[in-house]
Amino acid sequence: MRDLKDRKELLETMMLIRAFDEKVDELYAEGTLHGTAHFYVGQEAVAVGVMAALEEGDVITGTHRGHGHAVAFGLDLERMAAELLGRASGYCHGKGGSMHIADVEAGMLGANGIVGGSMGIACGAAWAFKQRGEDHVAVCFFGDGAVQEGIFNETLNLAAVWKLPVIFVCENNQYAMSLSVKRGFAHEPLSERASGYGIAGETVDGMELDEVHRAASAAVERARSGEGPTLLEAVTYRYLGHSKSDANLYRTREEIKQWRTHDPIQRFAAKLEEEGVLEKEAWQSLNEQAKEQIEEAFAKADQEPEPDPESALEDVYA
Amino acid sequence: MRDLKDRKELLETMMLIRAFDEKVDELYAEGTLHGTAHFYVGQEAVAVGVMAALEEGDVITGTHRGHGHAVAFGLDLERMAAELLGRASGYCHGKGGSMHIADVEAGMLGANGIVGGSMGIACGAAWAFKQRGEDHVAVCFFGDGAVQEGIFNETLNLAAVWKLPVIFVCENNQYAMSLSVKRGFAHEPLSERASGYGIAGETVDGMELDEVHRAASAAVERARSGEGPTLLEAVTYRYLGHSKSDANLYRTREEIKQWRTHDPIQRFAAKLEEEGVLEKEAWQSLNEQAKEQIEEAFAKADQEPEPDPESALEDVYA
Amino acid sequence: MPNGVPNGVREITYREAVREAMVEAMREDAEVFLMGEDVGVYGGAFGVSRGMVEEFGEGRVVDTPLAEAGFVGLGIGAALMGMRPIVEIQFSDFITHAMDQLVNQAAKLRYMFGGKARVPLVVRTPGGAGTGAAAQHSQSLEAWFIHVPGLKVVMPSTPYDAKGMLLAALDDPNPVIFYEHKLLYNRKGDVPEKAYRVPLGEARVSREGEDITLVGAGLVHRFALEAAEALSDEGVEAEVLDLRTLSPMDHEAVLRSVEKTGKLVVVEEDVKTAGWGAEVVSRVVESESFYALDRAPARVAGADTPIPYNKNLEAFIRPTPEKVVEAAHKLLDSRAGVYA
Amino acid sequence: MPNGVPNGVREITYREAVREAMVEAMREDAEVFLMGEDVGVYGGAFGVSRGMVEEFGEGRVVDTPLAEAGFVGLGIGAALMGMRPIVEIQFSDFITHAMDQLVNQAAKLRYMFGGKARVPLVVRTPGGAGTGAAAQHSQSLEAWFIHVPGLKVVMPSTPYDAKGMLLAALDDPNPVIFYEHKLLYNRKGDVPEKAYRVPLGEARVSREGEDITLVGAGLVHRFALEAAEALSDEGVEAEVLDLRTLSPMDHEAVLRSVEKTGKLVVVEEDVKTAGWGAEVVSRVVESESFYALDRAPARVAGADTPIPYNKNLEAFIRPTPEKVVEAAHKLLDSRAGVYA
Ligand SMILES: Cc1ncc(C[n+]2csc(CCOP(=O)(O)OP(=O)(O)O)c2C)c(N)n1
Ligand SMILES: Cc1ncc(C[n+]2csc(CCOP(=O)(O)OP(=O)(O)O)c2C)c(N)n1
Ligand SMILES: [Mg+2]
Ligand SMILES: [Mg+2]
Repeated sequence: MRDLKDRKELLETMMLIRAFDEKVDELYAEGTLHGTAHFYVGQEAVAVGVMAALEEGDVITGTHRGHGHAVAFGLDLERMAAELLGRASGYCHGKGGSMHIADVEAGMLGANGIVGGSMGIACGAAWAFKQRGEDHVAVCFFGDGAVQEGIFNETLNLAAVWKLPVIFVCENNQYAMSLSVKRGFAHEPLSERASGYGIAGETVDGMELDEVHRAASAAVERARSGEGPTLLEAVTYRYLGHSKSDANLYRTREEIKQWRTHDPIQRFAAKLEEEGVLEKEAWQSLNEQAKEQIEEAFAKADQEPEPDPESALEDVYA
Repeated sequence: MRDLKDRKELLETMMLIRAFDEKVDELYAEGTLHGTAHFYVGQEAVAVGVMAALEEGDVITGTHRGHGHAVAFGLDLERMAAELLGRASGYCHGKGGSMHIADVEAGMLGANGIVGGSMGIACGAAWAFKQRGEDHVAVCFFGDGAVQEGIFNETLNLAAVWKLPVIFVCENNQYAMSLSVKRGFAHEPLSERASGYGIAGETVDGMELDEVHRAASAAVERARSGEGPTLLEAVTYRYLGHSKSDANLYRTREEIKQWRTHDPIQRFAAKLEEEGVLEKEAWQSLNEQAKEQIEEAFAKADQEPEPDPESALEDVYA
Repeated sequence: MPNGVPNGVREITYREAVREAMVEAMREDAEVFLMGEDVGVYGGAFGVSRGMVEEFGEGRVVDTPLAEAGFVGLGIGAALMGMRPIVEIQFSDFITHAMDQLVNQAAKLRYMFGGKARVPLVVRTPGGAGTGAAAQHSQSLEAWFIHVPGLKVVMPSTPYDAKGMLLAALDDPNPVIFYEHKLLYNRKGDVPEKAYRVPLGEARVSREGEDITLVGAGLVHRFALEAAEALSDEGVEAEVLDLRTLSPMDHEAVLRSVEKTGKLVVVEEDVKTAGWGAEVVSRVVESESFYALDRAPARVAGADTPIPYNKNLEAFIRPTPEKVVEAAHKLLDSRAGVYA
Repeated sequence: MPNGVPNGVREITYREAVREAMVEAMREDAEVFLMGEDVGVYGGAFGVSRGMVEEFGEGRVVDTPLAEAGFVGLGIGAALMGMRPIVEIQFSDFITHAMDQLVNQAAKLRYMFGGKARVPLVVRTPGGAGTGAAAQHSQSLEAWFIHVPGLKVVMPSTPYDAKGMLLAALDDPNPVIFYEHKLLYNRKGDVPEKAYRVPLGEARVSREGEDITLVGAGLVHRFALEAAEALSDEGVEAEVLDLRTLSPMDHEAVLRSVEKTGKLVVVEEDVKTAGWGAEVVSRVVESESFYALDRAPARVAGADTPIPYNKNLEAFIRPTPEKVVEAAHKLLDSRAGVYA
């Protein structure tokens, strides 16, 4: 698990996430990658802000838009890159690809290609903590779209009734594919669903890392002290298309531009400058470093061998 | 559809429902009926109060505990009895039994053996009304247990977003089988879930017919005028076991006794006496009449022939 | 002829054929509507409904929230009321969310209600692998639904059948699961402009031959055809059947062919164990045609694994024309048995 | 011997055997827990867990809200963390709600994660008809799950196997769907008191014979045995196999028997089309054993209909021992074919 106690680390991690997904976008554009991927660009403050509230032993579940969660958690960049390239050294030995990167042993319980698909899994991890008397927490990331799915209701209710140490982090990035939150819901903020379950709920500016961190810390604190789950809504935005193939017909350029003015990385960098943590303009060189790290990860991964085709028949059963 | 404009009718209908299910209980006890059934005894004011707010052309969906909804809607008692007895003249020609009584043409879209199973169906009927520009409404009955299911979330959200003319009537009878509402939820009243969907919500005393009727009328009015769905919670109680086989280990005799003191039939009868609609003690003779009607329905149904076994192969496809 | 096309037949893609069927049905009948995730301005995940919301509006080409059980249920209710909903499940893998609605409701309402209900619902969904989308976006689960009486299951392999069978499905008073294949969407074929119906439940002999019967459906029916060409170069003339409808299954057509060739290879994309091919094989060997078989029949199917991400791994576990040829060779080379 | 039972073997019911396995596992391992609707003080809809909450408390015998997808998902997560959850689905029909969790999550996590995860989840569920509970409470849907690589599917027919296989399922690092049958719960049989394991994936020859092979599983395996007795009275000695595990399927055991008898009847309770019997038949005829068959094989299965409520209707469409005998007669009377 990534150690995020340092404020510069937080910024660097956001930069890594962005550089990673911008690289992936580029690789799709040039036809190097197959399958599909979903980019976290714009939402970096959510994963990093939440992760900063966690401690060794805590676990997370991700989504189809999962690279950000994985990088924030501290997964190895080269093994992530290798997985996207379908290599044997990838996290899933090339079997999972973008939507299934996981490091179960470390506590990253997997991205998930099914919207809402990991909500039960996160509750199960929280159940295990509770049953074993451990004071760890499980964080479940999901999008606004998942709030529309049945399992949202089932798992929030279970977690509420059993006071499970789970934090439901809804990344409200304004769209579920082409469906805007305006068209997908008749009521906002989404965190107001929480009261109906008898749990805590809060909506925060998901472009503001410190806000996310503060709210997540409070939620983690509640969970650790046996007060049960929280529904934490982080209002954010995805800059890029839903997935590698998206003509963005359902939103305007202006809207995207407008949101980009609230960029979580720039905001946080500016803040660190103000705080004196960062020297003026230093963030640009940090950004270059992040990009280099990503380039290196992909370059190294690209040297790795393809898996043996016959390995496709393995790992069905333990 | 039953015409329930008259207050005496309302009382008589509640009595019919009770007599029907007490008869069914008796038939199970003596081993005449097979399969299973769920009794509506205690909840009569809900079905009848809601039905009184409807008009010809409106539709309803029922539940596994569906005899009350069917009787309130005005289904033929003999054909209902025949269905329970598995006869060819039953509503489903003996194929459905207790949990599947329906009269689709009349607008009773079926009891349902799956908890929450008819919530989508009710939305679909409401969708048809809306699309066709008809000002009818669909009423969806379900229990507190269904509120825990995924489809509750999905359908309430769909209905809210599309402002469908559907009324979600949650019969909170305190238990989902053996699970009390106290153990099944961390927050009450259940109607407070409504606000999270951006729809109207109200909780009423489900043992008080006029209360149910008033709230249902308001909901129907909203639905007809394009204001969308309502979540109406009727707080009620089932006097008998969950189904024919239930040792009632999860609740006390005292609790049952206590609830029986709020009996919806006795309350409403007393009210009608006060109002002068009913002469003193007249309710007892009405009750006798109801029982006789039920006896007669079952006696006649019992004369009906069994279906031809080969008919089991029919009606799979239209 | 409109656009000067002879007999109104043009070459269009499978995608366009599906769309054309929907558009024609919606123009004809105001009770037909399309509902699903991103079917509106996005045009559907695979572009099938592109342009439709512009013609029919948001009331009839309906973007739904993510609520597969909810909106399939809604479709069932609307169908029960006499409407003709087309519900799209964005990837067939997500049909797992709607199993109760499809299996316990759509398929059974009519029967449970003693025949006094109809559920004319069409569920369209793209199935199949080959796109590198990995295990949760690549499945072929159609065998589940042929195990559910009350449902019909169709899986057309050509643009012509796609259009004609979708229109037939919309006429059908029963719930129909309509399987499309992502890798077929760009395939082209001759399709009449006017509306026409291809009856459900009838297989098609797509190639005649005397030596061996290859039965396929959907994308892999094309693999069977390709294999047949390769075999023909070796002097083996395969008869190829396109099942088209998996339920009700036209096993009579299979029996007729097997009676002639005495040899059967079923080609299916789904996981081999308990796939629909097992039903084809079983219906053949349970019938009198068993005695016409002079070789053990064979299935060429997906491996008994989830679908892996890596291209080569994915190719390794999927059926291919080459694997069909190989199976045919193996079968032809094995000892013959002729009943006394 | 405890309670003076010779060798610690007593006659107990299938229900008690299932409970005993759970109790013994929970005593042995604090990481085992039982979760489901009404499994606590109610004792489960069929009384299987009666008395357990009293011993283990509400933290380990857990009444759940109605949330089949949610609590199956929770079981998966707990299993991923190394716990050993037993999740009960109250009627197997409601497994339709948990299909995504079982198929897209439990079955595939390990594979998708490149082998670096285990999901030792046991899902217990009562299946089958014969109780007058009609179409939504009577299904036998186990064939779906054998079509899903990554899941194991077991369906024991005796109290002995029920206990031994449930303990084996709990040892297994993979997700196992454990099918019980409502009409088996009261059946009695000899069961050792001590814990023991019956390995998954091994069929059992429950009756030896030379003339015809009957393959069954679960409740209807008993129909096969009864049919065998009736046939024996006529001088026909049937060999009866109890598959016990449907996935992985022990087809080798079936092949061995068919090689001997040359005749195969599969007895299954589920809907015939695309039931698990089709897979049994297919594995036999695809193998060398095809040439050992001297008659077309047959399946005795449920009709291709939902389950009706009325007793006689229900009986009409279900398999019975009589229908097995009839199928055997028909098969034996049909023309023989022996390969040259
Ligand atoms: C059950 C299910 N339905 C549909 C999809 C297809 N799909 C993938 S992502 C997505 C939108 C999800 O929106 P949201 O939850 O807001 O996450 P975001 O993509 O915005 O991060 C859709 C419709 C899916 N993967 N799973
Ligand atoms: C999906 C599903 N899960 C479980 C059941 C079994 N079951 C039938 S009724 C019931 C309790 C339902 O409680 P509630 O919704 O409150 O209705 P009530 O019985 O109290 O009228 C249960 C668990 C079912 N029929 N369907
Ligand atoms: Mg979103
Ligand atoms: Mg209740």
